[in-house]
Parts: sequence; C-alpha cells; structure tokens
Amino acid sequence: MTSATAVLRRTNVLGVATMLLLLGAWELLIRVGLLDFQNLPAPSAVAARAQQLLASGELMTNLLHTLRVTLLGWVLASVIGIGLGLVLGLWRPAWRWSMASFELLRAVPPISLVPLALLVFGFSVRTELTLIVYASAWPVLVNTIEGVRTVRPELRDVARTLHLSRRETLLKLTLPAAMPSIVVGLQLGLSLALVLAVVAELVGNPSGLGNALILAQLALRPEEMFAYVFTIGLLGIALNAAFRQIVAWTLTSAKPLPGKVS
Amino acid sequence: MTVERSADVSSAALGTQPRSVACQCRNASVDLGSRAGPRRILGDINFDLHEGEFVAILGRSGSGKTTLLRVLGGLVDPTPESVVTFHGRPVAGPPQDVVFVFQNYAASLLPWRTVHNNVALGLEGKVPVAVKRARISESLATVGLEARAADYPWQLSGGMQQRVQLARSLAMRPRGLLMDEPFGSLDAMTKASLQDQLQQVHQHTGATIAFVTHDIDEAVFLSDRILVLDGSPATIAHEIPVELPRPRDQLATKELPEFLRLRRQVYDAIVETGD
Amino acid sequence: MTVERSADVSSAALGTQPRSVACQCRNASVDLGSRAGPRRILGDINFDLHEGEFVAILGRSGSGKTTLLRVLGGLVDPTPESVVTFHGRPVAGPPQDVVFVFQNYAASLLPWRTVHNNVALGLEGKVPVAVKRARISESLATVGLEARAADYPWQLSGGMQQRVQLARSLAMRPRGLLMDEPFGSLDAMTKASLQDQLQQVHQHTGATIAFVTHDIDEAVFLSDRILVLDGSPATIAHEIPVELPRPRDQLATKELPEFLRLRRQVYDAIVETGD
Amino acid sequence: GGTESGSPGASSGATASAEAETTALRIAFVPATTALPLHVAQAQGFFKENNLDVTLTQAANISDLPSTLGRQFDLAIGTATDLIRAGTAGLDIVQVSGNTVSTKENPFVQVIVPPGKGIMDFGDLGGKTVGSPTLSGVIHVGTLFTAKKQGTDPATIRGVEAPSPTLPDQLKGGRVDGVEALQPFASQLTKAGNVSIGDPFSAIASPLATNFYVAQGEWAESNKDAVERFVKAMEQAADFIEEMPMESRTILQQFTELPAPVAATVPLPTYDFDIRTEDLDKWVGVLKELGQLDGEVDTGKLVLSER
Amino acid sequence: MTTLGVGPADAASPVEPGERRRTTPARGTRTGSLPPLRGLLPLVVFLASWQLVASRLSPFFPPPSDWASALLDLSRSGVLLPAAFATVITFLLGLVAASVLGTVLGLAVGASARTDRALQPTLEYARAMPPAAVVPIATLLLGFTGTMKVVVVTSAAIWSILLNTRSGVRQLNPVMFEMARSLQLGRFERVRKVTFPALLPSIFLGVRVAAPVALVITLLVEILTQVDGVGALIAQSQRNYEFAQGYGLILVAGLFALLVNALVSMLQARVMRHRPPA
Ligand SMILES: Nc1ncnc2c1ncn2[C@@H]1O[C@H](COP(=O)(O)OP(=O)(O)OP(=O)(O)O)[C@@H](O)[C@H]1O
Ligand SMILES: Nc1ncnc2c1ncn2[C@@H]1O[C@H](COP(=O)(O)OP(=O)(O)OP(=O)(O)O)[C@@H](O)[C@H]1O
Ligand SMILES: [Mg+2]
Ligand SMILES: [Mg+2]
Repeated sequence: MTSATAVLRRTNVLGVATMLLLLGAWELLIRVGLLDFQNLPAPSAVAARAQQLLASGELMTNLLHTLRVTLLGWVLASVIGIGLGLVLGLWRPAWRWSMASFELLRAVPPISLVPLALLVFGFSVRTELTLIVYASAWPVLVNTIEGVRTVRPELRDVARTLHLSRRETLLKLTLPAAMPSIVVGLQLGLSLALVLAVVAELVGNPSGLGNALILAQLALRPEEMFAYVFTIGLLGIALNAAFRQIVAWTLTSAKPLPGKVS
Repeated sequence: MTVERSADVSSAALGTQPRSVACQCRNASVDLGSRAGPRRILGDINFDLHEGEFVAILGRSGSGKTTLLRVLGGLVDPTPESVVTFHGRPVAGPPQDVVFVFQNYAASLLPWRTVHNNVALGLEGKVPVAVKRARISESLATVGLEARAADYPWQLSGGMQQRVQLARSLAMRPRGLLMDEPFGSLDAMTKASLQDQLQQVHQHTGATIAFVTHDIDEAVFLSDRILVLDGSPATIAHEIPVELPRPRDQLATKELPEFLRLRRQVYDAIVETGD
Repeated sequence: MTVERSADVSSAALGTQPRSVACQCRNASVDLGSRAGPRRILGDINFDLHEGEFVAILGRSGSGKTTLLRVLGGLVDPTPESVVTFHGRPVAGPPQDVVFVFQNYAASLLPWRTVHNNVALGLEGKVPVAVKRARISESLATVGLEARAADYPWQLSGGMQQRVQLARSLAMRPRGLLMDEPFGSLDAMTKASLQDQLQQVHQHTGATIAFVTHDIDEAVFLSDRILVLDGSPATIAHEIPVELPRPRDQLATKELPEFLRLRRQVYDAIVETGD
Repeated sequence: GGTESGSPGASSGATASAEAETTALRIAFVPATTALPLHVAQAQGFFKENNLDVTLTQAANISDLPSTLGRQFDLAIGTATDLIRAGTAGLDIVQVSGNTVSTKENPFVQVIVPPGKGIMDFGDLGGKTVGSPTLSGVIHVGTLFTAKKQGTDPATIRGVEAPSPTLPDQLKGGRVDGVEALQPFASQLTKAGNVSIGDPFSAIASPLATNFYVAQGEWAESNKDAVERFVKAMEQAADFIEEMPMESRTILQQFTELPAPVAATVPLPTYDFDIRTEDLDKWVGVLKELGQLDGEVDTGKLVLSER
Repeated sequence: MTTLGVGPADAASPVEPGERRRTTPARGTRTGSLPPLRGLLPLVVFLASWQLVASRLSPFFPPPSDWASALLDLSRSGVLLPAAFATVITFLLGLVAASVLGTVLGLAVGASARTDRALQPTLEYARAMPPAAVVPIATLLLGFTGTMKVVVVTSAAIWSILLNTRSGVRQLNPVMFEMARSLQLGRFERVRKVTFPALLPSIFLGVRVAAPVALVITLLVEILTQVDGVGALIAQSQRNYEFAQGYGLILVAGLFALLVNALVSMLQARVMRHRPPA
C-alpha cells in the first residue's frame, strides 16, 4: 500500500464529512439570512480570521498554553483519580468510611470554587490547575472504582488458584480487566480538563484560549471569538484522537473484539 | 515433561506402598443459594487423597463434582463443621502448590494476554526468566499448541483454549492438581495423547490429582481410585479402587480383562445413581 | 416431545427416499485473522445437507468444525466466491427456522433471566402465551430440568447450563439445528437419554441436523452421515454414510456388527488425520 | 491576549535618583473605557513621574477582584454596590479614589428596547425580561430603582444575565424585552433602530459615581502617600484624555483591541477621581429602598480617610 | 477481548474479598454500590475543624454554623424552596434526557464502527465545548427558559453515559449476540432483551458519573444566566459577599447529589438483583 492510501485510510473521511456538512449547513443558514446575529459569524468569516491569528502566532501561543495546562491537569487528575480509585475500589473500609464524602464533593460546581482558588492562588496557572484537577479527577475516580470492583469472579478464581500475590493480581488481572472502564474515565477526564482549562482561563487565569476567547468577545470580534471556539473544539478532537491512538498502541485489552454486535 | 522429583516419589506414585495423606475431607458439606433459599449441595463427604494418588470423580450432571473440587481448592467454603485439609493445613483459600483447572475454560483465560502470556501467568516472578520460557514452551508443546503461542485466546478453538488452560497448570509443576473435565472438549486422538502426557507428568512428579470426568474409559485408564457422587445432597455413593499396573498403555491396558471389568463396574455404579 | 409434523416428513427422516437439499455448501472457504494476518481456516468445502438428514461433523481439535457450523449458521462470512444456501436462500445472517447450539454454552445464556425465561427467549411474541408455556415445560422436561426452571443459569452446573441451551433450541421447533458439541459436558447416562430424545425429535419433526461431536459412538449412533474435517485449511477428508436402521436403540444398535464396523472406520479416519 | 503591560523589573533601574521612593503598584483592570486613564498614565509616563512603578493586569470580571486585593493586587476597579456589600460583609476594602461618574449629559449606560413594543419608560418594564451584564451590579440596581420611582414593582421585572457583547443579539432575537447597554452597545443599538428609554442613574443623582478604585483597607492606610501619587497621575491622565482625544483613543484601541472605528467613536465616560462619599450614601439609600440591604452602613468607613 | 466482561452478568455487583466466599448469595444484600452514610465522617471532621478555626480565618471562610443560620434565613424568606424546586426539575429532566440519549447514541456508535467514525469528530468537538461558550448560543436559540437549561445540562451530562455504553457494547461477549441472532430475535427485540440488559451495568456507571455533572451544570447555567434556581442564589451570595449562604447552598446541593446517588444505586440494585453475585 502506498503511503498516500495509508494516510487516506487512517483519516476519518466519514467523520470529517459529517463535520463539513454541519458547517456547510451553518454557512448556508447565514448566507440566506435565516440566521442573522452580530455574535454568530459565518464559518467562512471565522476561517479567514483564524488564518490571520495563525499567521500572527497569537493563536499558537494561546493554544500551547491551554494544551500544556490541560495535559498537566489531566495527568495530575488521572494519577489522583486512579490512585484514589484503586484504594477505594479495592479496600472496602476506605470506601465505606469516605465514599459518601466524595460523592458529596463531586456535586460541588468547580465554578463556585473560583473565589476560593483566587483567594489562595490569585489569578494564576495554579488556580487553573486546581479547577482542572478538581473537575476531571471525578470520572476517573468513579470509573476506576467501578472497574476494579466488577472483575469477573472466574478471573478472581484464576488469580487465587495460581497464587498470584496481591500486587500481581492487581497488576496482571484487576487492572487489565478494569482497563476499559478506566480508559473511559480517562477519556471523560481529558475532555473535562480541556473544558475546565477554558473556563478557568475565562475567570481565573488570564491566559490561553479561554482568555483570548473572552477578550475577543469584549473586543467585539465575534469572528475571532469563534475562531477560538473552533480551536478549542479541534483541540478536543485532536486530544481525543491522540488518546485513542495511544490506547490502541498500548492496551490490547481495550481493543474491541472481532465479532458482529447487535 | 522432564523428570523433576526424585525416584522415591515416582515409585510412590505407582500406588503400591502406603502413602501419606495429601488431602483430607471430613464431614464436608456445602450449602449454595437457589431460588428457594440455601440448598445443601454436598452432605457429609468423607475421603482422603493420598500423596501422589490419582482420583477420578464421576457423577451425573449437577451431582456436585465441581462443587466438591472447589471445596478442595478452597474456592467454596464448606459448612463450619466440615474439616478439609490439604498438605496438612486446613483449606482456607486455595492451598499452596495446588492448581485448579476450570470447567469453564473460556472464562479462565485472560483475553488480553497471548497464549504464551496466559501460560506465563502463574510463573512470572516465581522462576527465573529462562526457566519460565523453557517451561512455557515445554508445556505448550505438551498440549500441541507451540505454534499458537502468539495468538490470543479468542483466536483459538474451544478445545485449544481448554489445552491452554491445561498448559498453564502443568507449567506450574504443582504438587496437587484439581482438574474439572479438562479433556471435555477434545477429540479422541488429542484426548488420548493428553492422557498419556498427564500420566507421565503424574508418574514423574508424583503430584496428587483429583480429576472430574464424564468419560468412564478415561477415569479407569488414568486413576488409582474412582469416586462416584450421588444423591441430594450428594455423598460418595461408590468408591472403586483401580488396580491396573502402571504405566498404562492406550491399547494394551484397555484390552485387559480387569479394565473391561472395572469399566462395567463404574458404568453400573453410575447407572444405579440418579434413579 | 409430541409429534408435530405429519407422517410423510417423519418417513422422509427415515432416510430411505431421495430427499430435497436443505443446505448447500459450494467451494466454501473462510479466512480468519491471526497474529500473522488472515489465515485460511476452511478451504473449498463442498457438501449438501438433505432435508431431514442428520449429519455428524468430526475432526481434531481446532480443525474447523465450529467454523464450518458458523458458516452454515450465517455467523461467519465465507470468502466471496463461496456459495452457501439454506432452505434455498443464500446464507447472509442466521437463516430462518435454523437454530444454533453454541459450544460456549455459558456465554449463550442470559444471566439475568431464569432458566424458564432463557428458554422462552426465542418464543416470546412468536407463539401464543399458552403454547409458549407448554413448550417450555415440555422442553425443560426433555432435558431433565423442569425442577430448576426458576433458578438462574449461574446457579446451575456446567452440564445443566448446556442442557438449558438445548432446551431453548428444541422449544423453537426449528427446521434446522446446528449443534456444536451439545452433549460435551454430560455424563454417560444423561447423554444417552438426551441422544434418545434428540433422535425422537429428529424423527418426529424431520429437522435437518448438523452435529459437531468428539464422541465417535455418538456420531455413529445418531447420524445418517459423518463428515471428518482435516487439513490446513480444512477440507472434508472423509465422508462416511451411516446406514443403520432407525429407530436406533442404545443397546441393540450399539451391538450391531455394522455399528462396530462404522465405529472402527470413523476412528481410523480420524487417526489418519492430523499426521 | 497579552495580559501584563509594563514590567516591574524594567523601570526600576532606569531612574536611579528616584529609586528609593519608587512604589510598586499592582493594578487589575477590565478592558473597557473605564480603564483608559490607567493606560494613558502608563503610556505617557505619568506613573513614573510620580515615582510609581505600575503593573497592569487584565481581568475579565470585576466581581472576582475583591478577594485578590492585598494579595495579588493593590488596586482594582470596583463598583459602588460591590463596595457597599463587601463593607457590610466585613471585608476590609475601601475606596481610594474615584474613576467615572455618570451624568445626564454623558450617561454611563442606557436601557434599550425594541421599537413598537409599547415600552416607553422604566415604568413599562413590569413583567418584562431585561438582559443585564450583572444583576447585582450598579446598572441593574439603577434600573430597578428607576422603575420603582416610575411606579413599577421591581419584583415584577425579570432580570437575566448575559455578557454585554451578546446582549444586542439577545434583544434582536427577541429573547429579552430590553437590555442594559453600556457603550458602545448603546449607540449601536439605537443606530439599528432600537429605542433608549433612558439612563437608569439620573433618577439617583447626576453626576453619580458608579465605579472607582478600591484597595484593601490595611494596605491603603499604610500607603496613603502612594495612593495620593496614583490619584495625581490619574488626574494628569484625565487631562491628557481631554486634550489629546486622538492619542487617547489610540491607546484605548490598543488595550481593548476594539475595532478601530468603534474605538474612534465610542463615547468616553466622565472621569472624576475625587472620593464622593455622598454618592455612596445615595447608593446605600437605593439599595435599602430596593430591600437589598438592611441595617446602617457607615460610608465613612468605606473610603480611605483624608488622603 | 473475548470474554472479558461477558458478564453484564458478572459486572453486576462489586465484591470484596471477605464477602465473596459467602455460601448464600442471598438477594437483597447487594448494596455494593450504595456508599454508607458513615462515609461522610471525613467531611464532618473537616467541617468541624473548620468550625473550630473559623474565627481566625478571613470573612471568606465563615464557620459552618453561620452557613446553617444563613440557610435558615434564606428559607424563611421563601426564596429557597422555589429555587430548589426549579433546580431539581431542571436537573432531573436533564439527567433523564442524557440517560436516554446517551444510551441510544452509545448503542449506536458502539454497535456500528461506521456510525462511530461518522459521529466521532462531531461528538468530540461538542464534548470539548465549555458551557460558557455554549450558554450564550443556547440562550440565543432557546431563550432564557427552562428548556434552554435542560438542553445545556443534557448536552454536558450525556458523555459519560454515551462513552460508558459504547465501551460496554464492545466488551460484550459476541456469543451473546450470535445467540440472539440465531434465535431470530428482531433487531429491536435484540436490543431490548439482550443488548440493553447486558449493558445495564455500563449504563448505570455512566449515570452515576453523570448525575453530579448534571447537577453541577444545572447550577452553572443558573449562575451564568441567573435564570431561577439554586445556582442563581449561589452566584448572588458570592457577589454579595454572603459567603456563609454560598457555602450553605453548595452543601445542600452536595447532600442532594448524595441522595440522587443513593437513589440511582438503589435503582441499580433493584434492576440488577438477579445477576450472579460476583
Ligand atoms: N475468531 C477467530 N479468529 C482467528 N482465528 C480463529 C477464530 N476462531 C477460530 N479460529 C481458528 O480457526 C481454527 C478452527 O477453529 P474452530 O473453532 O472451527 O475449531 P474446532 O474444530 O471447532 O475445534 P474444537 O474441537 O477445539 O472446538 C483454529 O485454528 C482456530 O485457531
Ligand atoms: N453458584 C451456585 N449457586 C447455587 N447453586 C449452585 C451454584 N453452583 C452450583 N450449584 C448447584 O449445585 C449443584 C451441583 O453443581 P456442580 O456444578 O457441582 O455439578 P457438577 O457435578 O459439576 O455437574 P456438571 O457435570 O454438569 O458440571 C447443582 O444442582 C447446581 O445447580
Ligand atoms: Mg461441573
Ligand atoms: Mg469447536
């Protein structure tokens, strides 16, 4: 196979087509005047503006900031989520004596932590990280707990009769068996990390895409604002694609089965 | 498989000298839940497994063979008054040096590990890497799957999966083997060859083996003693010693009049049950 | 089971008149993925199943019996040049009126449904409620599980689960049955009784049956024809017609010289394979 | 968006003679015309002249600022209602200088409604939905107060929040019946055919201080001298804005990044850096009248004493 | 993976080593996913120590006793109850809509690789949208209404259900589907009788992750738009520097989430009571 067809095979033609279709519909609605709002520019105008921002390097600077903080926050949240999830999932007393507290904390809106975080960290990247970690650790935590607690009994029997140590059982059996669930948690956490990075940049740390977005809005440049909105969405797609790719490379256990379903 | 234990053990395995008790079962009863509340599945099971003995367990479908094996393997708790020991220690959890071969082989393999790594599971960190590798190839060769080491379990046929589980158990060189219909999904030829292999392993390592099967020929061919379960709750309805000379041969042994007599005896014992 | 079809069908099932073709297999090949890319599992399989015929499929472990059955059942796509038809229509997805009995019986039962409701699964909404109930009790009785109707599959022994799956297939009164080692986990007695039941069902309903087994006696006892798979990719290495009179009897038929001859012939055919 | 202009390190070495007395000030602002004097003072060197080394940091939302005073920032823009509420809540925050005042002639904000909906004045707002940038802020409080003065129960006005720049679209889309529009949105909306029903502040007073600079009380007490120099610089800046509107609007355009035509035409607010305690008292009265405040408030404690 | 998680079956109930060897897997003991209330102890200890040191903290950290009195005042003034009602309604509608849509979409993209590929970028784009960017557009299209709130909540809460369902579909044992096809179950029947029950554990996991998210987003929309609800009150409290009231409201929201979680867990235990004990 030539590299060109390989590239073609790997790009998600169908997915890209769906998105283009939606964008086309939006453009059309604006062109025929069905949608006519100052703050809702046509995709073509947004693209033009995005090109300028790209050329000036402004977009890249903001993108890199958000990307870096998102990844850092996500990694921290994942480590906390998986670590705590393992403790709570595998050690029942810990679960019994603290899970209700976590369930309650889970419902605290990250945005209402902003005044607190500002008080402690001021407008800074630490405020941003706090919000990201706080919000994106939850799905990882819950999916990890659930994953490790629902390993099939047959596999537990296998581990026991093969005399695997606790550590071995965890590493070779419980974790791989829980991996699909944990992967979903991580995937949810990743998107949340991005969302919260942007939110934090709107309110708590004046840098990155979120800040650029709000400034563009305040500066009455809807095209620019949407250029950033698109960038955020595309960043979401890219992060997820990268995540899936890494999962596919590293975790055989997360691979779907060959088999007709439904 | 290579010879591992010393000669005295293998002579012990020949079943002539008095042997020490490997596993004891006194008044073992088991209750399991059903729609109508807990039901007694096994009631007052009493028997000993001697060191190096090969015991076959037979019985009608649902009579409690798997449950009995799981009690010995520490996977099911018997009622409190039951006394079950393995290698001298009371069974609470799977006993050391004893490996279980599950009836539901498909569920006992890790789908995310290749055949090779499934076999490796019980050895990792316990033996040096070189030894591990050697044992894995050896036991895969024993079950005729050396060519499929790199495949995943779900790429194998049912019988192949069953053999992978077998290879995993053999690679561990256990002192005790609890096998639940290990050859149930195999064709006659593969089965015969694995019976021979198992016999060899048994003779060389002097392992104590409890073996559930529905194949009467197989039970007589392999074992030193046959237990037939029956009743509700199940008890040991029959205990049939098998005193055929070892080593046994697929053709010669099966033509012995004693073999045919035993076969008939076991058959009658099973026919008698469940009526 | 009660007689359902008319007399002419059951006379057809006796195997004397020329019968119409129920299932056709022409140049059927199958590729499945392995570590080293797609591998041809079946190569150019050719045979017909006649209406009301009972065909047993034998072969070494991993030879491709399950795969062949899955092709007939529309669960695996053969290569494009293959031609497979059932009841005159090309197979694309499970054909109408044909039921599959899976080798992995544990995975084919729904754990959240009782035994009764698992058997009901294929009938719901297709037959009136009263008929459904009657059929379920009848088929559970056939497999000896009427007492366990209210239990969940995971409360049953392996052999019992296998029988539940069987009961489910029988309750559907299919025109075609594709059975993958349906009696593999059963003791000799239960197996014999189910063989008799299956024979009766076959005679009364005139269903076309393809039956994978490792038990040579069983294959000869039940079938009209035996196919032995062999090779890599697998082809039909032997085709052995079984012309024993029906109805067959566990004792009488098995003592017929023809039975013993066939048994030996099949055994030899299998021994010859895989060398 | 670059967020910090001026750097603490750069200016400190430059003027060696004044080095001893130079005070570093960290000031937060939101990018709007209210922050113009800050930027003019910075750009024209008025701060440096007054031995102030100012760091300007942009924030998106002024209501987040009070908790950072005394920590991350020394000075920030605050509004009258925020200050009064913070004071009653026991926060140590004081007004240190004025900033803008709203007058009849140059109103800070207008309430705009679409034509032909029968809304002629604030009294017609009863039962209507009004879009506001902040419901707890001076603008909405002023609107409610004016409505009450004109005979409508403020409780019947349904206020909803949306960022200022999106309010014109909400009006156009019919999602709200009226919007509280700052400049330049007010002019844009009236140009597009909508109607202004007036200025919500003139019913309280004219002129009326609406936003100003606040600081942590403790800090302000011990830095009265720096505050004085800050006010001086700001007054210089206000003069400059008056004299050099073109240059000033260029600066405005730079830090707000508004489109050039908008920056060139947007009406600028009236700047006044005196502390108008009497205006605070008026705000207290308004809040009380609306039932948003109870108990006595000593407005003298909300401002930096005799600077 | 072939057999991993064959078990909708076995995924049903979590297990701890000590409990697995019980002889009678009696029904009704399946409280596995319902955290006991004693788990609140750490939080209570935390709040108690807060209460003790609160006087030494800034007005930003009022002691929990103040929260209670602030809440009491609020409820006496008759504001709290209608606000709580508005929030609960929005939350429930949003969660239910997210559950239904998430399950349906999750099934669709889980069962068909083609659908998955077609929708993947769009869904992932949508997933990355911060509510702050979504809300102004939602208000523009739907107005400052309850519908707008529910739509925003649904669009944020749907993801955990969708993704968990999708991953669940892929882990099911294919034999189960082959069985259903072989029994000639129609497509709809297959989904209803086989796929859906088999996926219940995944769906419930998704809902348990989604429930607090739905609540958080409900509050957030209310904070951003000030359209009714507890969120609007929280924002007002914070802007009025009535921190005690803000903390009190957040605590109430947390307790409500705990209640919802308990209800979901109980529902799950009830729906899946016939699954094998793990
Ligand atoms: N999903 C799959 N992917 C790849 N290879 C497969 C798959 N399923 C089966 N095979 C391979 O196809 C061959 C035939 O398998 P099949 O299951 O048909 O054997 P079988 O005759 O039924 O054996 P058994 O008696 O052990 O059940 C084997 O080599 C097996 O490894
Ligand atoms: N988990 C369980 N809960 C309740 N009852 C059970 C459970 N497992 C097995 N049983 C019951 O215990 C009895 C014995 O089952 P067991 O699996 O030991 O039979 P078996 O002799 O191994 O049968 P087979 O040959 O069919 O495998 C059966 O009646 C079965 O229904
Ligand atoms: Mg069994
Ligand atoms: Mg097979």
